[in-house]
Formats: sequence, C-alpha cells, structure tokens
Amino acid sequence: MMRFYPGCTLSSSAKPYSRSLAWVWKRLEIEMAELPGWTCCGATAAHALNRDLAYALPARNLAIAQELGDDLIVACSACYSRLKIAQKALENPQTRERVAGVLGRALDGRVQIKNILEVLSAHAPRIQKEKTKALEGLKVACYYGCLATRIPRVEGFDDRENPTMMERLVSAAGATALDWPAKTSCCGASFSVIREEIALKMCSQILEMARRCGADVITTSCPFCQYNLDWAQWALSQQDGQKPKIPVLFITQLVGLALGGSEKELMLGANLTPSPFPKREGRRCSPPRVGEG
Amino acid sequence: MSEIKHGSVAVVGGGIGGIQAALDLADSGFYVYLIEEGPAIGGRMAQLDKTFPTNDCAMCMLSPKLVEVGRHPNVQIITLASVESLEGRPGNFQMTIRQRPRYVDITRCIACGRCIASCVYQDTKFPSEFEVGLGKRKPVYIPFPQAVPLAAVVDPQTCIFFKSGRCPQNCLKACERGALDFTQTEKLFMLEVGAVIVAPGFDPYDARRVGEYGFGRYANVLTGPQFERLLSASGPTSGKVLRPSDGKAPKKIAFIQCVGSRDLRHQRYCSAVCCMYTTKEAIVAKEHDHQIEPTIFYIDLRAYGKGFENLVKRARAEHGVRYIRSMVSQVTEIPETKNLLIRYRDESGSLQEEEFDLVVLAVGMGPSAKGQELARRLGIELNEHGFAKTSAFNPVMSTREGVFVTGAFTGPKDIPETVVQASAAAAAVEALLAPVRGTRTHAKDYPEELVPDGTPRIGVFVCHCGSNIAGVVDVKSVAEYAKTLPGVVHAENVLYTCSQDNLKHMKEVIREKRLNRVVVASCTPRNLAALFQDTIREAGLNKFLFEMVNIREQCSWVHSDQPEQATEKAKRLVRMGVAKARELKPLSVQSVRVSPAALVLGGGLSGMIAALTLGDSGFETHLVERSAELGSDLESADVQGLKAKLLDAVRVHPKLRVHTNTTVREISGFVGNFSSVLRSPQGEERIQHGVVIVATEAYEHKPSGYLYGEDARVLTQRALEKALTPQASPGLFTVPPAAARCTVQAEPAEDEAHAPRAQGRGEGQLGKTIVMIQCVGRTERRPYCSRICCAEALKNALTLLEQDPDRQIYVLYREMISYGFFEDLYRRARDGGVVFIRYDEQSPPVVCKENDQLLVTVRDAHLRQELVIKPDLVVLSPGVVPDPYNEELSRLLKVPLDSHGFFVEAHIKLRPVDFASHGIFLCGGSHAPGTVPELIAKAQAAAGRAAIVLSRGQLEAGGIIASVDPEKCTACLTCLRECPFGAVFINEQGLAEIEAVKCQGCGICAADCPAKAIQLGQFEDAQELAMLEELFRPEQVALKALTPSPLPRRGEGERGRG
Amino acid sequence: MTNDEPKIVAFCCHYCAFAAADLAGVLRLKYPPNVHIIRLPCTGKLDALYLLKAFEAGADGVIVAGCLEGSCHFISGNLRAKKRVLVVKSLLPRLGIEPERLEFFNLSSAQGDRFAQIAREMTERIKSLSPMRGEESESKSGVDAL
Amino acid sequence: MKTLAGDRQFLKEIETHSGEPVRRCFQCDRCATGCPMAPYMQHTPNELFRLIQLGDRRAVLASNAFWFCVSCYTCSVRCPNDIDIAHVMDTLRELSLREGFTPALPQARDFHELFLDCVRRSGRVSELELMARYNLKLRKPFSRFALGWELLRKGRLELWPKRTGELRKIFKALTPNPSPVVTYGRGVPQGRGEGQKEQYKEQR
Ligand SMILES: Cc1cc2nc3c(=O)[nH]c(=O)nc-3n(C[C@H](O)[C@H](O)[C@H](O)COP(=O)(O)OP(=O)(O)OC[C@H]3O[C@@H](n4cnc5c(N)ncnc54)[C@H](O)[C@@H]3O)c2cc1C
Ligand SMILES: Cc1cc2nc3c(=O)[nH]c(=O)nc-3n(C[C@H](O)[C@H](O)[C@H](O)COP(=O)(O)OP(=O)(O)OC[C@H]3O[C@@H](n4cnc5c(N)ncnc54)[C@H](O)[C@@H]3O)c2cc1C
Ligand code: SF4
Ligand code: SF4
Ligand code: SF4
Ligand code: SF4
Ligand code: SF4
Ligand code: SF4
Ligand code: SF4
Ligand code: SF4
Repeated sequence: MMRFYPGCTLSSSAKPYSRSLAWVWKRLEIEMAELPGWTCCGATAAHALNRDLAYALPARNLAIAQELGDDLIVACSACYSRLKIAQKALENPQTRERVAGVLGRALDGRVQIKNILEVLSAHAPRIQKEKTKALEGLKVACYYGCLATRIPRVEGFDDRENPTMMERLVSAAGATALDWPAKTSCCGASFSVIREEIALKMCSQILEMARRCGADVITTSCPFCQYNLDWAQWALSQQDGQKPKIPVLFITQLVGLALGGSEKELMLGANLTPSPFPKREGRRCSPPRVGEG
Repeated sequence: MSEIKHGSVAVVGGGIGGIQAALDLADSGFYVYLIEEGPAIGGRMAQLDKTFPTNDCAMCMLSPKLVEVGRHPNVQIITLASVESLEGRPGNFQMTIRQRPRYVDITRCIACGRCIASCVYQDTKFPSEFEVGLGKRKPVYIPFPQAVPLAAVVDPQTCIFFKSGRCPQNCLKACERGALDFTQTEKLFMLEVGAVIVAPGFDPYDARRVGEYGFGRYANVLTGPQFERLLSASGPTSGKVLRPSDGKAPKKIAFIQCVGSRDLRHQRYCSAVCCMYTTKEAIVAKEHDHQIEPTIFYIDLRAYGKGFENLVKRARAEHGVRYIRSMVSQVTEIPETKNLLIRYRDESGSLQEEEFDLVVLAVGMGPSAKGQELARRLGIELNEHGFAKTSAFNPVMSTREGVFVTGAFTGPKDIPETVVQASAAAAAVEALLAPVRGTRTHAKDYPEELVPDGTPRIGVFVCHCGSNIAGVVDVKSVAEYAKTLPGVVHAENVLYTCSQDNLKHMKEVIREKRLNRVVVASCTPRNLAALFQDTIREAGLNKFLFEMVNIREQCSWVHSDQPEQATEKAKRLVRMGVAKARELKPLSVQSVRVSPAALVLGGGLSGMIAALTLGDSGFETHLVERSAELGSDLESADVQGLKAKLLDAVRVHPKLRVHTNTTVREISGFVGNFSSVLRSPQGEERIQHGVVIVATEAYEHKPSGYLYGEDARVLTQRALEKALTPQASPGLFTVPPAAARCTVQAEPAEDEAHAPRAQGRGEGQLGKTIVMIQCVGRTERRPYCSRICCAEALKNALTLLEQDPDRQIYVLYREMISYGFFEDLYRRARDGGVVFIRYDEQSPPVVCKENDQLLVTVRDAHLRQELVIKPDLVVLSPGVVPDPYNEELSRLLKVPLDSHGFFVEAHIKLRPVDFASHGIFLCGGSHAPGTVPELIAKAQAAAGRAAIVLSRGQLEAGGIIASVDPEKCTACLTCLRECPFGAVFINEQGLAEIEAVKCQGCGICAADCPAKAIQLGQFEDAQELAMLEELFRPEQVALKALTPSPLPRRGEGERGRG
Repeated sequence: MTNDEPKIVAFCCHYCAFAAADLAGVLRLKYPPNVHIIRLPCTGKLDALYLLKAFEAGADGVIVAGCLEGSCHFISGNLRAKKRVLVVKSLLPRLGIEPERLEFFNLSSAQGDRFAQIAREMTERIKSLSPMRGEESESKSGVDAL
Repeated sequence: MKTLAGDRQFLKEIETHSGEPVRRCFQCDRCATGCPMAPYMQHTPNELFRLIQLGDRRAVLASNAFWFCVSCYTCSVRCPNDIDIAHVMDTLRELSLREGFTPALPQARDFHELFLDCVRRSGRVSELELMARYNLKLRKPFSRFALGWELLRKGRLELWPKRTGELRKIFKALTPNPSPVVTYGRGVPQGRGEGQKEQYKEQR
C-alpha cells in the first residue's frame, strides 16, 4: 500500500497542496493513507547543524513505513530529498548502526520512497482521457526547483537536469508545457526568512525567465517552491504593483482543474497570486496572457 | 599449438585503423576480409574536416586509402556485416558472418543518385548518420560522396516499402542500371581465416547524458563531431559555420571540454583527443570566418603529442583563441535570442557571465557499443573502462590468442596512434602466420605486352553513363567527333564503359583493330582509371597507354543547364585526351630484388621489439647497439620482467644477429638494397639489407637550477625511480584496479582510514614531505611537452605512498598530462592524499635553502597565493630530449630532424613510422617521447611496415617516375637539391640520375630543371603541351589539320591560331 | 567555345583540386563550361613554361590549384608552384598580359564548392578585364619574347 | 605569504565527519560556476576545498561560504569527482559552530536552531510558531506581519498543529550535552562553544 508522508508544510502553509492532492486522489481513485505517527524530517535545518539528526529524523519515518511494509509517497521536494539522502547514507553500516541505536529500531533500507510526480504521472493517460476542462492554449512553465531531482548518488525519479514528468502531466491535462531554462534553478527558499532580499532576487530571476518564455502559469510540485515564488511575487508587487503576475499553481491544482475540480475544492483562492481563470470564476485579477509584457 | 593453415585474415571494422591493417596485410602477402558494420568504410575519420596537429584535410588523406583498399586485389570489403561467432584456433579460425541486405547491387550501381532524386519522399527527411544529425537523407542514399564502396543503400527502417509494403518504388523505376533489388535477403556465411584484427573504434560520448549543458534541448548547443560537419566543405552547410536556430553566422563560440570525460558520473578516463580536436576546430572556425571569437573552457590542456603544443601556441597567438581554465557548470538558453549564457571564473577568480552565440561540447570517446557486442561474440575480454583488454607489453594482443585489437577500440587515441597500432597488429599477424604467407593471395597473369609500333592507333570509348552523361551531353556527336581526330581509328558510344560486358568488348576491339592507345571519356579517373588500365593490360597493352577524360563530374554534372556548351566542352576534353594519347609512351616497370634482411639501429626496448617482430616474421635481422649491453635504459622496476624476457628471446632467436659496441659507419643504397658498414672494436663488417629501422632513444634532460647538483636532496624522477624499491610498483603498465565507483565509503572508521601504517621502506632516505616539480626547464631548451613525465610522477608518487601512506607529497604542475587511462593514476594519487598545486608558466616554483632546510615557494594559481613548503626531498621532471647522436644518423641516412632534434616521419597521420625515404622506418623515443606500451606498438608497427618490403622479394620500380636525359643535363644539381625524397644522385659521369625505387613521381625536379633534362612519365612536357594546344585550337584550323590521312606528328604545321 | 566566354585552363593537383572538382560534380554545383582541367600529379610538376604556353596558345585565364599549405602530398610541391606562379605573374605585364589572369589557389579535396566558386570567380574576373590581345599577330610574342 | 605545515589533520577531520573525499578535488571550478550563492561567498567551494587540502583550518572555518550555501545540491550533482559538496558545507557549518567560530549569518543559525527546537518539542513544525519565535528572536516581532496575515486569511496557516513529543528522545541522544539547541533556546549567544573547542582540541 502507499503511505503518504505529508511533511510539516503540507499540513500548514501548503494546505492548498494537500487539499488539491486529496481531491485528485479521490478523483483518480488512488488509494493512499497517511503514514501513522509521522514526524518532521528535519528538512532544511537538521542537516545544517547536526549530521546524525539529519539522518535520524527521516529514518524514524522510514522505520514506520518499513514496519508497515509500505511504500512512502512524498509530495514535498525537501522531505523527499531528506528521506532519500538519509536512506542513501544509511547504506553505510556504521551510520546505520549509529542511527538505529538512537531510534531503537532496525532499518533495512528497503522502503520505496516515491515522489508524488511518479504516482501522478502513472495516471497521465487517465487524466488525458477524463479531463473535462479545456486548458488549451494555457502555457505552463513547470518548475521543479533544485531539490526534487538533485539527490547526490541517488537515481532520481526523473532526469536530473531536464526532468519532464510534470510536462507530461501538463500535456495530459490539455495545456501546453513550455521548455524553459529555469525549471531546476534554485529559488533560495531557505533564505526567504534569513536573508529575504537574496531569496527575492533568486525568485524574481525565475519569474522573469518564465515571463520571457511566455508562461501563463507556473506549476510546481514542491510546497517550498510554490510558497516562495508566490510570496516573492506578492512581496515584489508590494514594492511595485505594476508587475504582471503569473499564477503559481500546485501541479495537483492544475490537474484538478483539468479533471473538473472547482477553484474552491482545489483551494485556488488560497494562492497569493490570482487564478489563471479569472473570467469564468468571476474574480478580478490580471489577465493570464503575460508573455508579451 | 594448432597448425597454421590459413593465409587469410579477417579485419573487423573499416575505420582508419582497420583500413591500415588491411592494407599492410594485403601488401605483405595475406588475403584480407574487411568487415564493416555500416554501408561504407572510412569510420569516424571520414566525418572529420581537418585533422590536428597539421590541420590538413581529413578526406584528402583518407580518400586515397579508401580507393586503394577498395581496389586492392587481396582485400575483400564486406559491408553491412557483423560477426556472429568465431570458432577454432590461431591459424585456423572459422568466422561466421551475418550480412544485412543492401537492396542495391554494388556491382551495378554507379552512384548516379537518380534513385535518391526520385524517391517518393520529396524532401530529405531522416537524420543522416554521416552528418551526425545535422543533415538529412532519404531512405535510399549514398553514405557520403567519397564512400567506398561507392553505391546507394536502402535503409529498411525508413523506406516506405519495408514499412508498409505500399510504395510505388519510384527509386527502382528510376534506376537505369537495374541496381536496386528489393528481394535481397540477409546472408549468413563462413570465412576461414588464420587470424583476426578487431578495430571497431569508439562511440562519441552521448552529450544528452550531460544534461546541464542542454544538448538536444537548446538548438545552438552542438557536439564536437557535429561541429566537424559544420566546418566541412562537404557538410550540411557547405563549410559555413551557421547556427542551427536561425542560420545566422555566430560570432562568439564557446567550447566546453571534458564533456563526459574525466568524470566519475560518466567516463572516468580522459578522452585524450578532445583538447586537440577543439583547438583544431577553433582555429578552423576562425579561418572560415574571421568574425568568430572562439573561447575554450577547460581544466587541463592536454597538448602532449608531437606538434600539439605548437598548434595551441598558434591558436592563441595567431588566431586569438581564448583559453579559459574554468569548467562551466551549466549552459542556459536565453529565450529571445537563443544565445547561451555561461558562467565561469576568470584569471582573477571572479565569476563572470558571458553570452555566446554557439556552444560546442567536446564530447569524449566512449567505448563502441557495437564493439562491445563484437567482443562478446569473439570471446575477448574488455577492461574496466569497456575498451578491449590488452597487455601492456603487447598492446595489440587481445585476451584470445590469434585475435588482435587496434585503434580506438583499445582506448581513446588519435589517428597517428591508431595507424601505429594498426601496423603493429598487422605485424603481429604476419609473425603468427609467417608460414602461410602468400598462400591465399593471387597474382594475376597478364599476356605479354605488345610492342607498339610508332603510329598511334587510338580507340575512344565515350560513355553514356546511363543518362548521367548522355542526359546532358550529346555523346553520339562526341564519339562522331572523336572519329575525326588524328590518330583515332575507332570511336564508339557505350552505355556503361565500366560494365563487365563492355570491358570484355573493349579487349576485343583492342585486338581486332590493333589499337595501341585507349581513351575513355566517362567519369573521374580517380575511381576507375586503374580498372581500365588493368583491362588494356589484359589485352596486351602497356597500361600507361591509356588516358581518361572526365566528362561526368567535370562536365555533364556541372553544366547540366547548358547542354550545348557541355557537349562542346566534352568534345574539347576528348580532343585534349586524344592529343595526349598520341604522345603517350609505354613505361616500363622493372623488378628489383630485395635483400631479405633488416638493420635495426638501437638495441633498447624499441629495437629489441622491432628485431624480434621481424625475426618472428622470418627475416634475418641485424640488431646494432652502440653500448655494450642491450636494453640498458630499461631501469625502472616495473619493466625488469619484460627486459629479462626480451633479452632471452633475442639471445636465442635464430634469425637475429646482435652487434653490441657497434655503430654504423656508412649506409648506401636504397629500399630493398642497402649496404652498410658496421664498426665495432672487432673491426668493420659490411652487411646487405633491404630495410633500416631507426630505434634510438630519448633521454631525460639534465635540469639546471632548482639546486639540482648542489643539494643531494634534489633529484630527478628517473633517479627517484631508481631509488625506489622494486616491489609493488604500480607501474605505468599495470591497469589500475577499478576504483570503487562513485560511492566513497561514506564514513571510514575514524582510526583505520588514515592512521599511519608501519614505517615504509626507504622512508629514512627519502623523507616524509616530498615536492615534485613538473615541466622543469620547459620554457627554455625544451619548448614542448614530453608526454611521459606527468605519468611518471604519478607512478612514483603512488609508489612512495604505498611505502608510507603518511607521506605528504606535493606535485607542482603546469598542466596535468594524465591523458587516457592515466587519469586513473591521477585520481588514485589524489585519493592517496597527494596535493596537486598548479603554477603558472610565468611564475615557476623556486627552490632554496634556509639553514639546511629545503624551501619550495610556489604561487598556487588557483588560490592566487604564495605557498611555502618545507620538503625533505625535491624531485624534478626535466622532460625528455632526443639523442644528440641523431644528428649523425640523420646525415648518414639522409632523413630529416625537426627543430627539437626528433626525427620527422613521412606523414604524421598516415605514415607515422615511415620516413619519407622508402625502406627506412622509425620508432623509439627519438621519434617522439612515449610510454612503454606506446613505444612497443610503434616498434611493432615499424617492423610490420618493414616486413612489407621484405616480404615481396621483388620491388617494382618505374612507371610514373622521373628520368634524366644525360644529353641535356648540365649537372647544375638543382634536382638533387629540390627532390623531397632524395631520389636524385650524381652518377659516375657526374650527371644527375634518378633512383627509380626512390622516386615518388611528383615531378618537382622536372619542373625545376633549368635544362629541361628531366621528364616525368605520363606527364611529359610534350604530352601536357599537346593538351594545352588542342584546348585552345580554334575549330576551323583544327578541322583543316585533321584531314591528312597518314598520321601527322605534332609539328609545326598544326600550330597557329585563328 | 563561345566567343564571349573567356577561355580558362585550370592546372589541378590530383590529390586536392582535381578531387575537389570531382566533388563539385557529385554535389552538382554549377560553374561555367569554359573552365578546363589539366591534371597534374602535384602542382610541383607545373613548369613555369606551361603558364606562358597557355597564354600563348590563347588562354584568357589560368588557374593553378594545389593543396592547402602544409598538406602537399609531396611535402612542398604546392609551395614551389606558388612561387613559380608569382614569378610568372610578375612577368606577365611585360608581355602585355594582366597578372590578374593568372592565379594560384589552395584548396582541399573536400572543397567542392570552393572549386566551383573559383571557376566562377575567375570567369567573372577575366570578363571584367578588357579582351586579350585583339590581333593574332601579337600572339607570336609569348615565350620567345622573354 | 603562507607556510604549509604539511598537516593533514584538518582534511582528515572533515573527510571523516562528512565521508566525502575532499582530497579528490582537482579544481575544475564547476562547483563555483554553478553555485547560485557563489557571489555572496568569500571563498567559492573549490577555493574552500583547496584551503582544506592545504590544511588552513582558520581560513576555512571562519569563511562565510557555508553559511551562504542554500543546500541546492547543484554543486554536488555536477562535481566530476563525485564529491557531495553540499554535504561538506553542512560538515563545515557543524564544525565551525563546534569550534566556536562566529557564524557569518547568525540569523541562519538562529533559525535552524529554532526550527529544530520546534521539532524537538512538537514532533512537527508549526510555521506560525516558528515565525513568531524567530521574529521575537530578531527583536522584530512584527516583521512579515502583512504576509502572515495574508496567509492566515487565506487559510494557509494552521494555528494549532498536531503535536507529538516522540522526538525528544532522539534529540537527547544526538545533541551533545549541553544541547546547542536548548542552550541557544535559552538565549546564550556567543562564546558558548569555547569549552567545546578546548575539548575538541584535546581530541586531536
Ligand atoms: C570530434 C572528433 C574529432 C577528432 N579529430 C581528430 C583529429 O583532428 N586528429 C586525429 O588524429 N584524431 C581525431 N579524432 C580521433 C579519431 O577520430 C580516431 O582516432 C579514429 O577515428 C580512430 O579510428 P578507428 O579506426 O580506431 O575507429 P573508427 O574511426 O571509429 O572506425 C571504426 C569502424 O568500425 C566499424 N564498426 C564498429 N563496430 C563494428 C562491428 N561490430 N563490426 C564491424 N564493423 C564495426 C564502424 O562502423 C567504423 O567504420 C577525433 C575524434 C573526434 C570524436
Ligand atoms: C626520464 C624518462 C622516464 C621514463 N619513465 C617511463 C615510465 O615510467 N614508464 C614508461 O612507460 N615509460 C617511461 N619512459 C619512456 C620509455 O618507455 C623508456 O625511455 C624506454 O626505455 C625507451 O625505449 P627506447 O627503445 O625508445 O629507447 P632505449 O631503450 O633508450 O633504447 C635506445 C638504444 O639505442 C642505442 N643507440 C642510440 N643511438 C644509436 C646508434 N646510432 N647506433 C646504435 N645504437 C644506438 C642506445 O644506446 C640505447 O641502448 C621514460 C623515459 C624517460 C626518458
Ligand atoms: S539509380 Fe541505380 S545506379 Fe544510380 S545510384 Fe541509384 S542504385 Fe545506383
Ligand atoms: S521504395 Fe519508396 S520509400 Fe523506399 S527508397 Fe524507394 S521510393 Fe523511397
Ligand atoms: S582533458 Fe582529456 S577528456 Fe578533457 S578535453 Fe582534454 S583530452 Fe578531452
Ligand atoms: S611534466 Fe612532462 S608530461 Fe607533464 S606537462 Fe610537463 S612536459 Fe608534459
Ligand atoms: S636539374 Fe636538370 S640539369 Fe640540373 S642536374 Fe638535375 S637534371 Fe641535370
Ligand atoms: S619526380 Fe619527385 S620524387 Fe621523383 S626524382 Fe623528381 S622530385 Fe624526386
Ligand atoms: S566541482 Fe568538484 S572537483 Fe570541481 S572544483 Fe568543485 S569540488 Fe573540486
Ligand atoms: S549546495 Fe550550496 S555550495 Fe552547492 S551550489 Fe548550492 S548553494 Fe552553492
């Protein structure tokens, strides 16, 4: 069975993600249950300060999945990366022993950690067949961010430098996937609190690239990326209201839309940037075509 | 040992390596099956534009070889073929071949291209393999214009007929020769061969796998092989450098080195050629378009071969190529312009961003996938890099007896090394199959030559070439016109002159009409002249009584829009051809007996190998060594086993005569017939021999400065090597154990990993902290890279660490020249803790002493900081200089030395172990520095080339050569000076005379002789001038002059102009 | 030969220019039919005399085409030929012939397009010059005049 | 000018802790040319590595480079020598704190420590709590107020996330005593590492 590891963000700031994800699952009849008793993987902080903590926190969750004999499905790129890195590090017998001692649990390293995109793209044909909403002409820049595919020495779920799974989903959903050069650039999420101006600069470069490539929408599968880009546009617009905004959607929101989900069901309104479908939903915001600007 | 039975050899792979091996074998008495996977031979070299380091045209060098092997009576080319299996033992193998159908009968196809033009696909649609995807082809295509075999091929993968069975087959209908045959099927057959040479080459690394550079994603990111095609005049853009995205000429081009090489994520080794091919590509691009600004991003610039450094210097100084030592992490496409953004670190270490119009990725050489499959079928092993496994002491021997390997299949290498290895493999086969030499080759019998009577009786055959010529030129009127020309007694039109039935007909006509000269007006003489010459020879004519007029490539195909003018031109060309034919003379070819013995100069490693190879091939060999001992230079620990084996083998070999303490006083004669005087303490001895092999050495240069000679703790790498104990030397030859791929032990146990081990041997003398300084004295007396000293330093560093892992070793270098698999040594040294510090050419390290403590000061070029090291020992790599004695040898043998004192080969690419003077060959360090395996291959190759001469017994001399008319010679010696091949000598009469065997037929002497005393056969002045006059003779005058019946000789009467 | 087309002879080295001309054919490149090739084993064989003879016999232009520098099959034949061509070029004015009518080219066997281009350019160049020696009487000059 | 001691202790420490072969670096620059943060770093990763190879402990541990690393792993996946550079950056951060070097970005250390403290106490991180504590720490309690409000309004901030105390045990085992997290949570900013530094020195 597939066990879902939501991670801390999906249960708080990335609620639109977890909601839309749940909606899409239901719609596609994917069976998935939350990993019981999951805890934080320590993302972004543990590895920065304490090597073994950075292995032990994910390992605890791996151990739970292992005991259940289940695959672990992860939506957040940071969690995915930490879990994978820890699993790789635990291949080393000494590390494994140390960490297992702390956890009081044996680890066999056999848990399959899967990215949400792997699970979703297996359903791409169904999405293609069952889509109800026309997204034709909507030009989508798929943004993977840095963590999803860059896991040292680990064969990832997609090409490291040029992943295409989201593009396949976007095409299945009937929209046009753009090839653009910033799809795996780092958005500086971990600096959005510490050194805002740096993160803002990195985000604005990515947003700018999407704009220059003619994107109507950016889509992503990582809550940090979504939050960061969303926030950056919001913050930038505080400084300069003129800039056209590119909606930043979770991939599940986009797929959900194609499958007939309502903006409400998919929590589109919770995004800081507006919906790409202003007219139909009767909301006011900038027009989707921003490429020319 | 099973019996040696078959005098035939299978050469698998038709690249330059396979071709060279095939030619060497076929020329020395073996029948060769050349088996090629693709539709044509030529390999990767055919796709190159120019070749480094001389940057001469690849096709100009290759094409003559292609034609030669294509026409060789003892070579059978089998294309579209792969090996199924190999049974049996050396001398008696059975090889099963699977040959895919071509759907074109190559004996009928004349490569006219009509099928292609009429294929139902109007547009060329499918990516062309030859153009590396930059150009397109149709389902039916001719691989490339110079292809051998030159014939169309149908690709069933893309042809509609094979895909759906529903194609009107326009191609079939269009072919006038009925050459297309869609009923062909796959064939399975067996060959009996005595030995196998495997040469399947390499695959360029797939740049898509290095995703960060965006190949396949960004239009203006190309690979090195693609860029070659872009530069090639016959490539998809006719040699114009244009961007794929918009067809515009790029200005700024970035080259990124080591793409997929020297990288644990891809190929661990260095691909050995890409630094140079990029340098070449940058220069050639610049030559094509001066606007272009090339920039090369690299880690180490590996310009280690002969002449390489010079090319790089020229690239920098003359062509303004910018070299930036900084690897690029990623390439970003700018959406609007499709330009490419690159970030790098400049000299000062600051990060720069720069836009380029085009990016070229220097992809490395990966093992050939098909070659690996082939290896499986042949039952030979691969090394850990996926290339053929060879032994260091026999670099062309595979793991299966009787199966030899060569070229890029044995590891990344350039063309000269491939050619060397090919000749070495051929030599090894010759030695193995010596007892059955000549048993499978055929010598053709020709009727006795008729002696032509004075008056020309010329036959002219004007070819339709289907509609290739006849479609444009009115061939009938050309033939009619030919009949009116003086001397012509027969002229006719032929549908295809080259067809078998016509050749037969031609012979009949020659006999019936007692023709004594033949003119064929058809296609280019470059392909078919030899065929026609052979035909008239079969009819009893001297083969030089033939002239070929090209009215296809040089007339109908280029003037198809002006049929009338084309017809007129064809007539003029025929008139010229007939005029020349009237003047043709039979040329004789004499046979010269060959003394079946060899002289090898230099009894070191190379000399011993060369002598043994020749001896094994059955030729008596004199091995001459200046010093008292053979192999005295083989000092390092790792070659002691080899040295002992060689000395034993030399001692007992029945064909070898060793002359130690001996030098050569005099060498006279020429190929096949040399006569030399050997001088030893015992006196002088004269020997007769057919060939000479020069196998002299190169020395470690004696360094100056760095406290060398002043402090005993400063020594050279060689001296260090001697000081190191023999055991457990990692050696340059032992293949490094497969370094644990990528996965470093994540956490070595704290104590175990780096804890000092028991005190190493020799540590007391050599000390703990050791500094090695590379490229000592390189700027001054030795302005070239010596190729071996970096690897030697690595080897010694590893030995030092093996003795005591706690030693601290610093290597101060300019460029780390760990090309090819030596990259493994470099990595092992770093993993062992050796610290490599790069210094700039401008600020070499300084060695000094402070209170008896050695101090080395060096400016770390990466940190841009001065560092001071306090070593216990300083080891210098002063590089290699050629034997000063070479000068004397060069005078004795009349062979050239380059400005550094190394011998100069005949052709750096295609005749790397031959001297320009026939019959003299070279190997050893005096040719160019090299490692032991490289020198062994070179020595074997020299022996193999020499064996070709010796195996013949007779040499043919004559034909198209120059000769002096003693009546006219004024003994001015111009020719003696000018002949590039030393073929002219002064005879007893004090006049110039030309040694037929040495003359190569260039005609330089003839053009330079002020007394016009020299004529070159087939290109005599009278013949050339006759053509000129006929060309410009106005029609009316010509017609008048034509009427008289007794044949007029070219004389005053005909002259005059309208 | 049509009267308006200049008559051009091209002395081509077997290994490069001659092969390049073949390639031009294979690629079906077009050039004027007034260019005629005489094959030499190497341009090193080119006697200065041939050049003068060509003009004497009635050539309007002469092309000499050898290998790229450094690529001569016979080491340096092309360099020698180039020198001879330069010498003859310097002599031509004395014979009343524009030196532009004679030119030396380097090209490789892969440069089919360059061969065609050379043929076209030389034709154009010579057309742009005033016609050669109008009267036949002058044609006796040539070599003997030297 | 600079003297080389020929001491490899520092290199060994880093390699042992990180498990990464820092010695293998051959200065290709790829890590530097791909790093989004390189412009902010005093030493690009390759320079840092060269300094480690030469044993310059001070220069390395005092550098700001690893504090500016955002752990994007660009360098790690592109290093031709397969060195997980980002992980070495983690190691350097840890070591430099342990040895009492002043962090170049104290707020980064603060944030990470607060994050981990949340994790320790709650098992999961509440962004609201984290932000609040962080802002308090910075003595700018109202910074990002507007954003927080916006998020809250849009239902994106959970006020009372699920809590679990499960992780205290792990933290106890893995964070040396006194735990830097806890210590720091009590607000003892600088100098705290001194004792450890001594201890560490003895160790080697
Ligand atoms: C971009 C680039 C530029 C280069 N430039 C230069 C240069 O300027 N100078 C230089 O010296 N070198 C250069 N090189 C290197 C040069 O290409 C090689 O040294 C040379 O081609 C090696 O020759 P080969 O005969 O070993 O292999 P190849 O040329 O690869 O030929 C191998 C042949 O074997 C055939 N084959 C493969 N598998 C089988 C099979 N199973 N059965 C039958 N046939 C098979 C192939 O079809 C091919 O025809 C360059 C290389 C590259 C990539
Ligand atoms: C400093 C240095 C270090 C090297 N280290 C390595 C290494 O670690 N690994 C490696 O693979 N390779 C190494 N090599 C390269 C090479 O493998 C060895 O030098 C090898 O021994 C060279 O073999 P050779 O046959 O060319 O010359 P040599 O073995 O030196 O033989 C030449 C012989 O010719 C004799 N001779 C010279 N002139 C005449 C004449 N006119 N008449 C008669 N006899 C003559 C000489 O006396 C000598 O015996 C090194 C080379 C040098 C210079
Ligand atoms: S039409 Fe016939 S002869 Fe011409 S290329 Fe095609 S197959 Fe060959
Ligand atoms: S059969 Fe048809 S598709 Fe195939 S080569 Fe001939 S014309 Fe082209
Ligand atoms: S260093 Fe080696 S692999 Fe890299 S470009 Fe140069 S030759 Fe190729
Ligand atoms: S030390 Fe020797 S091999 Fe290395 S770069 Fe210098 S000359 Fe070349
Ligand atoms: S150049 Fe001519 S005249 Fe002079 S020596 Fe040679 S053959 Fe005799
Ligand atoms: S033709 Fe050439 S090789 Fe022969 S003698 Fe004359 S110059 Fe020498
Ligand atoms: S990418 Fe790796 S090898 Fe290159 S400089 Fe950085 S750490 Fe060193
Ligand atoms: S992980 Fe750190 S050092 Fe590496 S590229 Fe990213 S920011 Fe730079």
